[in-house]
Amino acid sequence: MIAHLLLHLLVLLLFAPLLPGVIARTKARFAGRQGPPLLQPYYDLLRLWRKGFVLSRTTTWVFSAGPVVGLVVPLLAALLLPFGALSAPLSFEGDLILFVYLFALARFFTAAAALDTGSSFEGMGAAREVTFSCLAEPTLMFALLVLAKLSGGLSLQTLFGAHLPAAWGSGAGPALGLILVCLFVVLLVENSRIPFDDPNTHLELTMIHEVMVLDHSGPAFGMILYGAALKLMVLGSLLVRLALPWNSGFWLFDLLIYLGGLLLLAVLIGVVESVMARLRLVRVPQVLIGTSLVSVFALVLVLR
Amino acid sequence: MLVALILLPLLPAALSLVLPWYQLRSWLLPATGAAHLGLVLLMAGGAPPTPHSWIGLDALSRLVLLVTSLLFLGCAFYAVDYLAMRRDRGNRVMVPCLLVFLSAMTLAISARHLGLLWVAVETTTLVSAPLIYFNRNRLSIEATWKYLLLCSVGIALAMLGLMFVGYSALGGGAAASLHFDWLLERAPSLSRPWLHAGFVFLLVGFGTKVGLAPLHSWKPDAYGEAPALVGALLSGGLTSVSFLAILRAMQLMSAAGDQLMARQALVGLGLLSLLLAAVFMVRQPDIKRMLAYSSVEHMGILALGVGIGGLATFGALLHLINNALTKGCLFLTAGNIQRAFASKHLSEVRGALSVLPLSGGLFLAGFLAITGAPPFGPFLSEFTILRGLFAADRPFIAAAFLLLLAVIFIGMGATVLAATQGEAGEPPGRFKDRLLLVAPPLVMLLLVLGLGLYLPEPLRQLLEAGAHLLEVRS
Amino acid sequence: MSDVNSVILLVVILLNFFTLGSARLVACIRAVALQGALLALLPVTVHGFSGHSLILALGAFTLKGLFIPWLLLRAIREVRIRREMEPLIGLVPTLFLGVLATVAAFLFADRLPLLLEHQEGLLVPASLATMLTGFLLLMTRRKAITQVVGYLILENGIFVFGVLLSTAMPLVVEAGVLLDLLVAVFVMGIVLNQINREFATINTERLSALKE
Amino acid sequence: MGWFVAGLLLLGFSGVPGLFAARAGGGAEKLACLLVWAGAACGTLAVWEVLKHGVPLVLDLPWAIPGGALALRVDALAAVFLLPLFLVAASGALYGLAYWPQRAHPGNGRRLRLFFGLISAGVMLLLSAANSLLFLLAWEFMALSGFFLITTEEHQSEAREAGFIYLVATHTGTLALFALFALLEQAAGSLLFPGAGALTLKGAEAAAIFLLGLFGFGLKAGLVPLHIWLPGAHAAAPSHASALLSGVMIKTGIYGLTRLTSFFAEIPPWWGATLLALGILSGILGVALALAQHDLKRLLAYHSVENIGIIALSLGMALLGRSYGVEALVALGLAGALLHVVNHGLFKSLLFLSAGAVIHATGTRELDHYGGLLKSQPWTGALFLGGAVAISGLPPFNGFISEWLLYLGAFGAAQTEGPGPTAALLAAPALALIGGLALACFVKVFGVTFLGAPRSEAAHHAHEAPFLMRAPMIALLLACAWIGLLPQTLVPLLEQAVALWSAAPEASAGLSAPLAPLGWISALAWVLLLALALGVWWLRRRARGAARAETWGCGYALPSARMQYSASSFADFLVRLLRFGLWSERHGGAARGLFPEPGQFASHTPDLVLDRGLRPAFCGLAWLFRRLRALIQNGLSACYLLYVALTLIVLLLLGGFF
Repeated sequence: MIAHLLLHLLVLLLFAPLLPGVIARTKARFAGRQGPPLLQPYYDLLRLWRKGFVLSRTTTWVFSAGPVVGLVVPLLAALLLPFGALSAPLSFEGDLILFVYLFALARFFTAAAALDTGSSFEGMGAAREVTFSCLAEPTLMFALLVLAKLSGGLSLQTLFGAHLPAAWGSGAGPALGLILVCLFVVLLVENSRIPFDDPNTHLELTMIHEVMVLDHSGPAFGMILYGAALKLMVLGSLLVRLALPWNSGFWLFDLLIYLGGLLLLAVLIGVVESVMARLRLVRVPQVLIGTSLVSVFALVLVLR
Repeated sequence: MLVALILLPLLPAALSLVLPWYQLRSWLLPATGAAHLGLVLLMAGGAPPTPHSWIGLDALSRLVLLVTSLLFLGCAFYAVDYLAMRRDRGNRVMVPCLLVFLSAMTLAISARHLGLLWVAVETTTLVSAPLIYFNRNRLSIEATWKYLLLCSVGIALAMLGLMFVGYSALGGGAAASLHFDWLLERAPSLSRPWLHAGFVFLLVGFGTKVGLAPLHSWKPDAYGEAPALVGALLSGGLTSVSFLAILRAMQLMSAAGDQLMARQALVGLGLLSLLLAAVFMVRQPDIKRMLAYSSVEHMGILALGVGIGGLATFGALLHLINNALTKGCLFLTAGNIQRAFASKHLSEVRGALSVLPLSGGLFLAGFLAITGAPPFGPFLSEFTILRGLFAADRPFIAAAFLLLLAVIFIGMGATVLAATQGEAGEPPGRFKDRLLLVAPPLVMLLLVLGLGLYLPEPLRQLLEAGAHLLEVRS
Repeated sequence: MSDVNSVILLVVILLNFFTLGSARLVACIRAVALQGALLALLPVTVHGFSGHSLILALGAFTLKGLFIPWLLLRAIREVRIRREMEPLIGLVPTLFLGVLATVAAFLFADRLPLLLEHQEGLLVPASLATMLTGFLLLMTRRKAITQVVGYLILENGIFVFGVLLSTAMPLVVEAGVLLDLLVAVFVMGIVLNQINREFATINTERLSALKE
Repeated sequence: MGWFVAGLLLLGFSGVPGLFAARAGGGAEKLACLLVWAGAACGTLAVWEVLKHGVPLVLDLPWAIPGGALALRVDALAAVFLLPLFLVAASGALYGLAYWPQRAHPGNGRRLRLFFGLISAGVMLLLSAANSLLFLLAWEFMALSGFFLITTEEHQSEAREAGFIYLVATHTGTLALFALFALLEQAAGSLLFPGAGALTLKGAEAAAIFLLGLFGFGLKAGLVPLHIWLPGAHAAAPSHASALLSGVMIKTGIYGLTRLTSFFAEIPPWWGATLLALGILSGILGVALALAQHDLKRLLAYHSVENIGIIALSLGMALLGRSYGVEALVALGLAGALLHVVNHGLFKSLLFLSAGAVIHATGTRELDHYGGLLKSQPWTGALFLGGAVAISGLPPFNGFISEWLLYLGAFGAAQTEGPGPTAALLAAPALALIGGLALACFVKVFGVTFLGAPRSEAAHHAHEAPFLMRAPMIALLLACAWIGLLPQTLVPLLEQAVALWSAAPEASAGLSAPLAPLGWISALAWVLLLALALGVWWLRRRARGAARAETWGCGYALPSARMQYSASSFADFLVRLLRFGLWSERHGGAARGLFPEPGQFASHTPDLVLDRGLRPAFCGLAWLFRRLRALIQNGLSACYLLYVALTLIVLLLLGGFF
């Protein structure tokens, strides 16, 4: 039990920073550049760890709460989540709600921390963040409803259980395909990737997530980067499990399938970021509402 | 005994004409009122009227008598301080008129003979005219004129109605009479067309005096221009008395066995009165005229209750008490407010609560009471009428009833709150609450509150008996 | 004697039309006085000579025929008005309505079953017609004093009906009628004088300050 | 029962001694507070008795008015509503000592305390009444005291208007209740409340009763579109009064609906569907309107509308469960509703009290005049943050627990096979949207009020609230945390209430299974709390002595406090998205040309129903009435006589003559 829990976290902690690296490399390759080494994120984290702080005069303790929550929440959420075919260490009926709401908590504190600096740019970023995510949440709920309907359970463990291959085969296949797309969109929004947000733009006015963390420095900033990577991996594993739902009886194969899936996902994101332009801000809500309509359609398909 | 009760006020009335002392003359009123109420209470448990007597008290008349006597006593005490303030107008007319008014009302209540009843009601009109004319200015003369004109026409119609009823009894050549008991006995054999026509004329005639819409037109003018205590007496006492007259006609009809027509007429007039009151109370800028329309409304509720019958009749009789006392409280306090602001118009009246904490508070509480807010009495009676409506399976009438009550509440509330709450500018007059100007309305309101929380057994029996009198069919 | 009654009543109805049609106040009052005097005969003509009917006749005559007209004429003299100015609706329409009212009265009277002894008489329709005329006058005239006249005619109508009952229900009717007349006119006389003093006119149009 | 009655009397008369005390105050206010505490304590004892033995307290005495009887029943269902009442009343009374001292308010302090006690007693009586007349009596006691609480500052026209609208609304609702109880008497045979499930009534009568209840109780609860009175009233009343109104009083509407629906043996599906739809509507519209406000207390008031919507939504789920016989849905829906009633009572009063502390310190309700208060008011800020997290339904506080129950119900509904309560699964996405918007709104409020730099002089000179005001808030926050961290402790209460409502002892079985994971949740909540505390503590320690600099202004040379994101600008994006439902008014803000003139921008969001619907309608009606009046009562006596004649003729015609 405890060992299982520790292993789970270990996989998460060790593997997560690789994904941004992969994405960056993919984009570089598309641009015909050499690109940073795959392990660059690890180096960044180490350097930030050693750095000192510079704090704004206006900030209070809320400012430092942001990064902490951003780091703690993905860790807790990951405990409820099966990594591919590897079962989750903690699982109970209704944990999927807790899963969703933990990330909401993270959002609350990140936005609050941004407002704490009193900078108009960070306020702007916070406003956009909360706006887009409260548009993304219904989509997530509809997707979860579909999965719950198919699995007959209320825990992530059962939702992403062994019944999925059969489900793909059955009449519910199209619905699963639809929510796969929806979840991918949610993933992009939640992790502030192109086409919804550009993680490495240099114009504050166009930023969403990046602008919120402008004033963080040193270990705090490191926590934020690390938290972002963890979040990417945690949300990503939903997609991976949904796309590659096979259980080979042996745990090592399962792990490999899962990690490979994650890497594929990272590459996919990289591709998307390279081939797509960033949406205009006013378009973003329309896209999100569109996706939630798609998910509604998926739900109807299942209920029918 | 009853004769004594009727004649009782006449003696001090005569006395007041010769007494030279102003204050003493005013004090005759509460003295008489107290004696009157005492006698009434003594006779509370008296025997039912002996048949073919000219006067007597049955349950209904006991009820109305009790209410009227109570109300008069309250107004009499109020009058002492009021007249002390209005020495310019004098009380040589006011006091005797009030006393004769009391005597006439008592006679009308206890009359067992329709002709006598009619004469008494006519007398009340006669003696109340000078009371309305108390202020002796253009407006009061106009109000008095309209009051007299409409009420005299009404009373004339009632006369004709009486004659029709009498004629309906003429068949068979036997000497007919207008003795009520005699008519009740002969009721089934009365000639229908004459009886119906008579009822219609009586209803319209006495209805004018009750002030049911659309016969109410004199009411806002008279109540608005008359002194507050006269308004209280008219809206609480006189209307009840004239309503009793209508109830008599109603009794006759139900004794004759065809009360359906009578009931429909009453329900129709009642709803019409409610509707009209609603129309006239929204944004009504004059507090006393607003009270007048509220009186129209509650007469409508009484008519509605009696018209529906059953439990509603009981509720209506209970409402008669509640309405009289609450209206008394409202009119007296409105009078105080008018005195303090030297106006009864919203443009001048503001923040009465801060200028007259007691009168303003009582006015506000009275408003809540009259609009049927628990725990006051009217809530109980109106709720009982509503139960009666549903028990009689008249849901649509009930819906209309509630809707109109809501509209009336909104209209009345806007006016009352504007008058009582908020910042008063500099108090215009030096008028302050005085004991005798505040105690009577306070006591009335407490009575209403008590009636809302506790209905004494004897009173309940009285109401039951009264309702039974109206329900009886031979 | 029924023909006598009929004659009297016909005259009464004609007088109704006259009052409705005439624009001169004095004439109206005279007409009412005449009407009252005629009606005073009715008790005798209907019920024959008896102390009771005589008293009734006498009282009615003195009141309706003499006292009240005198009172009204005095009031007019004080106020110095002669003509009924602009009635609310013209005289001709008023007359027309008067005819309608009379017809209606007759129709209504037919619906009321009369006793044998009253079958052929005109009493009931005449009384109703007179009453409605009084109402019409009240509703179509502006001057307070004309309204008093109208009220008097209303009373006359009721008196006519009262005659029917005067034997069956002695005392009540008379008391009623007399008191009624007394009250109304007496009080109205006072009020008229007051109005006159306050407004220097008894045009009730001025008595319309109280609205809504 | 003795304890209960004692509590009732103590609460009711708590303000009376003050009436005889000097205007300058003296000990009277402390005495009043003491009495409220004693009353609350007695009441809590009585409720504890009920919950311990699981049998309701009963009092039956004759009452000499037609149809009346002094019948009191204190059962688990009432207990759920009573407990927050006691806590909020007690803390409000204590808070009032510092917030509304008699010395500072000689004019209205005594009145405020009198009606504060009266309304508490009224709610207490109402929740225990088992007779229609007694219920109506208590109802009106509560309503009228509420009116006087709202018009405490009657010298302000704003308070007067709010009071009038409230009075009209509540009285209209009361009239609907008159009809409701009269009909109920016809159905049940007496004015005594029928037992749970004892009323086998179908068809039009049942529908009429339900609709009347929905209207009358919905008006009190503030369901959209009946919420008209709520924002103004909560904004106008003193903060601890608002806490009582919003935290406790409006719940009596929910109580009424719950009690009423418990009478019926079978329930048509459309009842639940209607309530569900209204709940979703209120939830979304309420939070959207809240987002658009920049008056602190109006904003909180609209959040009451939102939370009432959530409660109604879950009640609708429970009703659907009953009409389709799905025990789990009944249990989860009702448990969620009741728990959310308690939760909202706690965190909404916490929020109102801390908002009062802010207003007390700055003297304004305008959000855009605040800023950076967390430095001057560390306690108030932290407490408000707790309340904000709780009301946004986030772990580890109580809001999450009730919403969790609702989600379970909705997902369960999605999994039921065949023609079942599929409508209930709409609750899940609706809740998600509401939650997201609420989160956005409270990030805005907390951020704009307590974070960043002060935007006004008042905010510069703000001071921390005195201990007397902090202590009640702390108590309320602890209660919130308690439910959030130890939710299992409430399971027995909920089970009793559910069993009572659905008139089936085994119904609570439908609850025990789904509630099992609460242990896990509480464990995770603890872990989360500890991890966060540890992390923040470590980070602060690590950052000790860090270099302090200006906020990075992205290259702009002199940033000023007025350049911060204001409440309006924060919400602007969402408000524009919700334009179709809000119809906000926007003035100015457009900059033209290369060198634009100094410009103004103002956005204002009036209430959809009140300001855009009812007011114009009533004005039109009033105009019509005036015209009619001038026509009818035109002062011509001849015309009046015409009315008499017409009446006579019409009656004769109807009488069959002619």
